[in-house]
Amino acid sequence: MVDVLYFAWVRERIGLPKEQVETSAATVRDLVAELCAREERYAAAFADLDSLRVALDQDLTDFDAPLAGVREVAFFPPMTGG
Amino acid sequence: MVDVLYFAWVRERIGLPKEQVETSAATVRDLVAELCAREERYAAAFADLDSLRVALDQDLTDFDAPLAGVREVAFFPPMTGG
Amino acid sequence: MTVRVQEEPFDFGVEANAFATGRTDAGAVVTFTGIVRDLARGDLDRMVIEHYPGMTERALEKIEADARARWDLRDVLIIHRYGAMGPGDMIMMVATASPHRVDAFEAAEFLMDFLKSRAPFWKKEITQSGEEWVASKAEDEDALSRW
Amino acid sequence: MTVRVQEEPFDFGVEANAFATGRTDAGAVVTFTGIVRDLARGDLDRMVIEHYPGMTERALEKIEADARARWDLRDVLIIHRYGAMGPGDMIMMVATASPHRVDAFEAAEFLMDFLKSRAPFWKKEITQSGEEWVASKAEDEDALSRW
Repeated sequence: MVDVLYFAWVRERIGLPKEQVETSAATVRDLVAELCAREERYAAAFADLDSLRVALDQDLTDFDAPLAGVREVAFFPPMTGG
Repeated sequence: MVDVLYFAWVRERIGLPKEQVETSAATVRDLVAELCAREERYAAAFADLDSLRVALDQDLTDFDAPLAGVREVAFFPPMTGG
Repeated sequence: MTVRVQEEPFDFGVEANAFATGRTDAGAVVTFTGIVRDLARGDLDRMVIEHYPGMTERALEKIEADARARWDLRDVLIIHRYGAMGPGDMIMMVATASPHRVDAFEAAEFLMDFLKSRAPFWKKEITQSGEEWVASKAEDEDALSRW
Repeated sequence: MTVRVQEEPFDFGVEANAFATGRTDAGAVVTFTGIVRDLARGDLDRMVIEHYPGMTERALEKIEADARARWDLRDVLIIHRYGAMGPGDMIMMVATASPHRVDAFEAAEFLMDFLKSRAPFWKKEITQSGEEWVASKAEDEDALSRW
């Protein structure tokens, strides 16, 4: 079980800020594939991975990062702080 | 007749902030030579021209600048603002 | 060294004075303040900033620690708001104090460059005609390569 | 666009707020503040700044106009004190406002670099054991070559 968080337009497209996901995906990319297979709104949100960023346990990483031991996965667009 | 102004340690060495000088010097360098010939305190203040700056009518310039038409000459060390 | 992530407004002048006043160890203080700009059409109703609680503080503290490791800084302040704000409102500020002006300037620029594209904030602009997420700029990502 | 040369203290926070507040045309405000540092020995009694009335204002206005010609600035503020001040007192400040953060930062650095070696101010440090004119630094003169 991992907590999956969505922010900004990813949150809006998927329609929720957070959910618990039962997964045995090895990497972030595998988790994304599982989510996309579920429902069209996930496929729409994850259509272009180049326009997305991912953090594992609140550290930025990439889509090939392994999920073993991770408790919190977050997907969001490139950040626009400042 | 030109007004000659001195600032910072140049003022302290010469012992006054401002004086009127009757001169027909062609350049700043010539004026400096005239002043140095007057008294030791001028020679002491102008001993090292590389450590001095000059402004003519409130614009920075160099020691070879012509004095024709100038009303105010100022001598001072390199500036330390900020 | 202070990092604050907050919804409520902050008073730039009060923060700037508190940061700079009475300092005898650092002759150079630089501040940067980000302000909500109106749109070219002049019709911005408000800006809403979303963030990732927990990760935001973590990211800002890392950026601040990186800056301190790199320049001779006697103090650093980062304040960043989230939530709704209007045109002219202050979004965030950073401040750096150093004995050397170059260090104070470079560290403030470094903080801003990383804060722009490595701290989890997202801006949305809301007008009468709708709302739009602000797109990130390639130049902001490129700015990181100078450090 | 404001240039002030004055003997009396200024309130950094009040000036910073007056400069930045309510701005909807420029999202980026940078300030630099110069503060009297104590000496390494910790015995600075006071600093006295001499200046060249008339030329000072002229030099600062030229530096400010050069900055405006070079960057997209919506406002610029320069305040510089002269006379006596103690450790921790604020000597001067500059502020820049621009739609672009890089412009605001670069213009503030440019103002400071030129103000350091092209505006007619001279600092003297006074301690119990005597007084000494602050020497100019080669690095300050070198800093001008980047612009």
